[in-house]
Amino acid sequence: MTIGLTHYLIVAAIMFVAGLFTMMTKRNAIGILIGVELVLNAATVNLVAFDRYMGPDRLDGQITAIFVIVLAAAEAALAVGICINVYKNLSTVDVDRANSLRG
Amino acid sequence: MRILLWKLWMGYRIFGPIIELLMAMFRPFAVAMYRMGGPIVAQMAGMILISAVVAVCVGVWAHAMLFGFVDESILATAASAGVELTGAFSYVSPATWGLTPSQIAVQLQQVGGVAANMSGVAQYLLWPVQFGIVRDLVGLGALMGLFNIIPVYTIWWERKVAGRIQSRLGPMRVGGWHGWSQSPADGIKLLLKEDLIPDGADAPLFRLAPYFNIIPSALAFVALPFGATYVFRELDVALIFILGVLGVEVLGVMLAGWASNNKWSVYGAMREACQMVSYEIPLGMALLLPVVTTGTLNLTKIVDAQSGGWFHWLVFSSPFAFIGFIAFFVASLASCKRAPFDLPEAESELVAGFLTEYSGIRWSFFFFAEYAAMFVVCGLAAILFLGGWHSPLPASWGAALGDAWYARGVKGLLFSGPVWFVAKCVFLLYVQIWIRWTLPRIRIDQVLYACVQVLLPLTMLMLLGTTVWVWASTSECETWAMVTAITRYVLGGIGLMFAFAFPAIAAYGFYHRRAMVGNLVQDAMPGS
Amino acid sequence: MADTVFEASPDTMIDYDSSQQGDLRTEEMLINMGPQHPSTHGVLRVVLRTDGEMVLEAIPHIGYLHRCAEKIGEAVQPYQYVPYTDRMDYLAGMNNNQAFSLAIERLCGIEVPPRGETIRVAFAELNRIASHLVSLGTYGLDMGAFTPFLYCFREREMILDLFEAACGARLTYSYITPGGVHDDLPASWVERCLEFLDYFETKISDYNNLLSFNHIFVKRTSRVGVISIDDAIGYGLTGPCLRGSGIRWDLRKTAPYDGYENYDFDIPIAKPGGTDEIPEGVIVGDCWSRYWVRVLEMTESVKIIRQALGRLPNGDFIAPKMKNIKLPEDEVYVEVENPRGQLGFLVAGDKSAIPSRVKARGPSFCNLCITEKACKNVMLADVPAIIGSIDVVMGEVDR
Amino acid sequence: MTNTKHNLTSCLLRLVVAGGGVLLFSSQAAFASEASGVTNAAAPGGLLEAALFYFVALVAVVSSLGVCFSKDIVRMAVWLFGALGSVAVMYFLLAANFLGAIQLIVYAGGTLILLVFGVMLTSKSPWVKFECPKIEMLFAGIICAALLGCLCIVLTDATWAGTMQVVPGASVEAIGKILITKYLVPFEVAGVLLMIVMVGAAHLARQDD
Repeated sequence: MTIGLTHYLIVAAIMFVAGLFTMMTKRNAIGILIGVELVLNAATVNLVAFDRYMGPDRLDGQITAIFVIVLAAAEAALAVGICINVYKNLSTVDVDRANSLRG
Repeated sequence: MRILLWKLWMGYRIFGPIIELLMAMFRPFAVAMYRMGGPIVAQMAGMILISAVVAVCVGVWAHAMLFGFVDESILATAASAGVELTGAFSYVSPATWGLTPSQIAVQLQQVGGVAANMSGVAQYLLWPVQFGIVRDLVGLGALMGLFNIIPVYTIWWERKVAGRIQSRLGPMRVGGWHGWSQSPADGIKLLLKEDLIPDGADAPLFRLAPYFNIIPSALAFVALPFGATYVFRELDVALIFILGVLGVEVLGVMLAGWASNNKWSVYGAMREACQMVSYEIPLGMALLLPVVTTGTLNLTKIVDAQSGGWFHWLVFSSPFAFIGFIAFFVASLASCKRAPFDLPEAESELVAGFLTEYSGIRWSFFFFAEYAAMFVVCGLAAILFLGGWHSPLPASWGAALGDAWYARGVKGLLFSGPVWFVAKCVFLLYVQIWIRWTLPRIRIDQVLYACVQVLLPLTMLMLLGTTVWVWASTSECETWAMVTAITRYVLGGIGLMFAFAFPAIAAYGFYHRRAMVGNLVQDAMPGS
Repeated sequence: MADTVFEASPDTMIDYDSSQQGDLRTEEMLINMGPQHPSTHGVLRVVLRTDGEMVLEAIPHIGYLHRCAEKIGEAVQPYQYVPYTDRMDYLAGMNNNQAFSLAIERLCGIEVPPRGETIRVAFAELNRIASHLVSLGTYGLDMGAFTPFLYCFREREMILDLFEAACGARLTYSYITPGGVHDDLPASWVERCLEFLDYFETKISDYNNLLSFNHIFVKRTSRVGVISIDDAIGYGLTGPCLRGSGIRWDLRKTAPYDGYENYDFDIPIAKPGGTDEIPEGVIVGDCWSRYWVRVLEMTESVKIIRQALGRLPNGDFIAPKMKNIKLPEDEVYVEVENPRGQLGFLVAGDKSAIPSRVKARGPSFCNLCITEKACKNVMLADVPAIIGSIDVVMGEVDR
Repeated sequence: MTNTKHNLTSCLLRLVVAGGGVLLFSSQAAFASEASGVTNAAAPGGLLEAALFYFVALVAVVSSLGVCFSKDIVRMAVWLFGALGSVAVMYFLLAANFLGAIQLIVYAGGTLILLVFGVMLTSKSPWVKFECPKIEMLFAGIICAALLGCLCIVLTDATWAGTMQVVPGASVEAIGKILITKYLVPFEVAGVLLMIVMVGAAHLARQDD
């Protein structure tokens, strides 16, 4: 019953694939954003798990995870801003309809 | 499955009469108990309440003493046996769940069996207490009890205070003594009310939303210390843990507003989101002041840094902390949705905001969460700025008392103990209630203005100032040490002035209440 | 015409233009405020067209409390109709009684005895105070301040006790009837009333400290819902709403009735912030000005009541033989100054004991018309502030 | 009345479940706290830890699948909350207390609120759905399933070069120190980035004149 590195990696893999699937199939821009968050979280779990099991006393994984969280927050703020702008111009957040650069 | 049910049914057919017989024997007993106890409860409710409170206090005290005794005896046994302990026994704490029972047994064998200086019956009585899981279950029971009792009695107290502020009496009937069981009675009523879900609402989310609200506020109690050893889990990141779980509450409110299928609810949710997300920043900034000063996120250690009496509390440590405390209190009002920041549930604008469609027990969950969160932020303010469980008297005065068990009790009462923490929380709660029943509500643009243009720059400046102050304090310069000492005593003096002025004004008002209210009110108004 | 003192023009109105607000443009939403909403003072229904927190348009819908009050007047005798007037503006029953009674008296040429006239003035002013107290209290409630409401109601209870002592009723008095008042004052009523006035005058400063000069309250109500002089006159506003826009117009001065010309009192009007004790930021015609006019009017009413009680003559309190009087074939229109503005009654007779036509001109009804204009491009929280400052009583709007 | 009873029992049941959740969570928080904490590390490998991990992993997987397959955008956000929360618990299990708390503050209290806020601002009616063509769903499903299969095979077969030794978790002080010594440059860059993002987001959300 020992929980090892692989356990965490498999959970993270499932989360990653789920996020990928969400990004592929959702048409709502915010839905895609949610998928991105899921993927980023899966990556962070990997980082922390490797840090715990493979990098004694170095903390590299945890620090990288902190930066990933920071970036994800920044990305979410910008992406929601973009979504609202898209909505303002097109009255929808369907990504298939946001196909012109003119805005 | 069907076979199982059938077996159960057969079991009932066999044992049912026996159970019913027992019930029939029990029923007159219960009725007789009620007949005997009812009048006593009705007539001596106040006495019963006071003795219950005293009993709870004694119980908690005894529980802590017991755990301490067991811990000490184990440590003493280990020390005499010359064995180094690992894991749960390596430090004294009332709640540890580090080891499985079998591991504990192994360790106990290593140190020479069950605590050698325990004998006879006591040995068997105290034996289960050694197990972390037993302690944890006791601790969890206490935690859940606190989580239930605190909101219920904060609501009762708010109603009493509001009544007095508004020249009326507040609840007086239920339970006898000042309506002390009004809130539990309301709770029972809410439990029994029909649980309405509006047509067209997103039912699963609608049902789920209150839990998003109530569970985080319960989780906050896990890491909130009531005293040096009265903490369920001493986390090294307790401060940001509490901030994080309180932040999750917003999600519950937003889901409640969204799932209700009501436009007023959506307004409440949007306002909540705006307000919370913006006020979390000054709140976090203000929380960083004590962290910068003490250099830890562990709440127990932050309080330990403030021992030494009134003038060593963090709020008096520098002018920046003094102003930062006020900023923190304002931001905490906003984060608890308390007036004047109660926009998400503004009844004169949004009917009831996100609560509009809720009724019954789910509605009361939101209130539980709100009042528990109020207590938590008041506790944070007390811990971070007001010395936590330390009394205004310096603890060194108690050294002369020695270390006997009665001396420990006196010390706990006079110098540092949970009673001081709770007293400070109750005072801060009183201030929150006082503000709520005095001030009008502000508008959403003013809320955001106050956050972005007043509180945020203010707390940033305070953080910067505190950093410089702490950096200067490390320089070991004589003049600077004098400056800090003078600042400490000047600010402490101002605080002391407030501390004496507050009861003085209250007493003045109490003795002159007839003149202030006027003779006409006495004659004309009922109950005066 | 009234002398205008301070000009309130549209360009001083706070500009909530969306470009200034810098807010996100989102979906517009139609939302029903009322008829069951805590701050619409009864059964007013306002349909709001909102964009986020901004209210683009607010359209009041009325009629939920219609009870054919005017038509009933054409079926009963005047003294029987007095109770119906109580139920129009149920917060100012005395003033309604007074308006209808004055119309009947003028139609029939009845002379009210001096004692009756003086009692009428005292009771009308007491009721003005009571009505303004409700207005103040509920306005605080609209702003989220609960406590002033209970303080105001505490004092109002005392006025109601006084009314109860005189006429036996606490809400629908029917005390003032055609010809005078229907009962004399009970023993020691005057002393009780004077005691109350002494007590009440000290309480006004309490309200001011607690609510009027409260920083948050001033911020919430100043520069909000500004009504210019032109608008105020154009929409036919009367009472505190008109005086709140800076127009010195009060029927008790300009067209005195019941001997108001013999009393010494002022007509308070709104002034811009910085003058007297008015806080900075207030401009003439905003919600705070309307509120403040009511506070000042209470002091003036106390003054009038003191004078009235001081000169209370002995003698009859009602003209003799007031029942079954035949109304002449004529019609009159009489207006009095209600707490909410000018309440007018048109009564026409046809030589029978029952009027052939009764028509009321309600101040709340006319004041409510400004809602649509005042609530354009304000924030959601300002709508209760504006409606509360106009102070409508739906019983009188719908009649 | 039956309805009331049913709801009463269901509410109480859920509260009990919630209490159990609190217990579980706090117990694993104790692990982490001890593991990273003051004195000795308790061996993580107990039955309890395993039970907790499987519970949390189940929540994470179910929530992720919920994100994939729910049609309603707000429900997606709720499922995402489940995933984020369970990831936070996993951090606690991995003795990364600080990260767990940060995850709660930044993701659950910030990013998720922002997402739900975005949903509220950009939908005409409460339940907007944009349908994806079935064939695309199929292709995406095939690709993702293949990827998952490959990943699982690789992960289970891989031999890692690391020590595989569990070490005591680091304290917050250690993270703080390494952040302003070894990782000072990325730290500053992240700060600058955040400021740029703040300005950019403000610019994006600005009203067009």
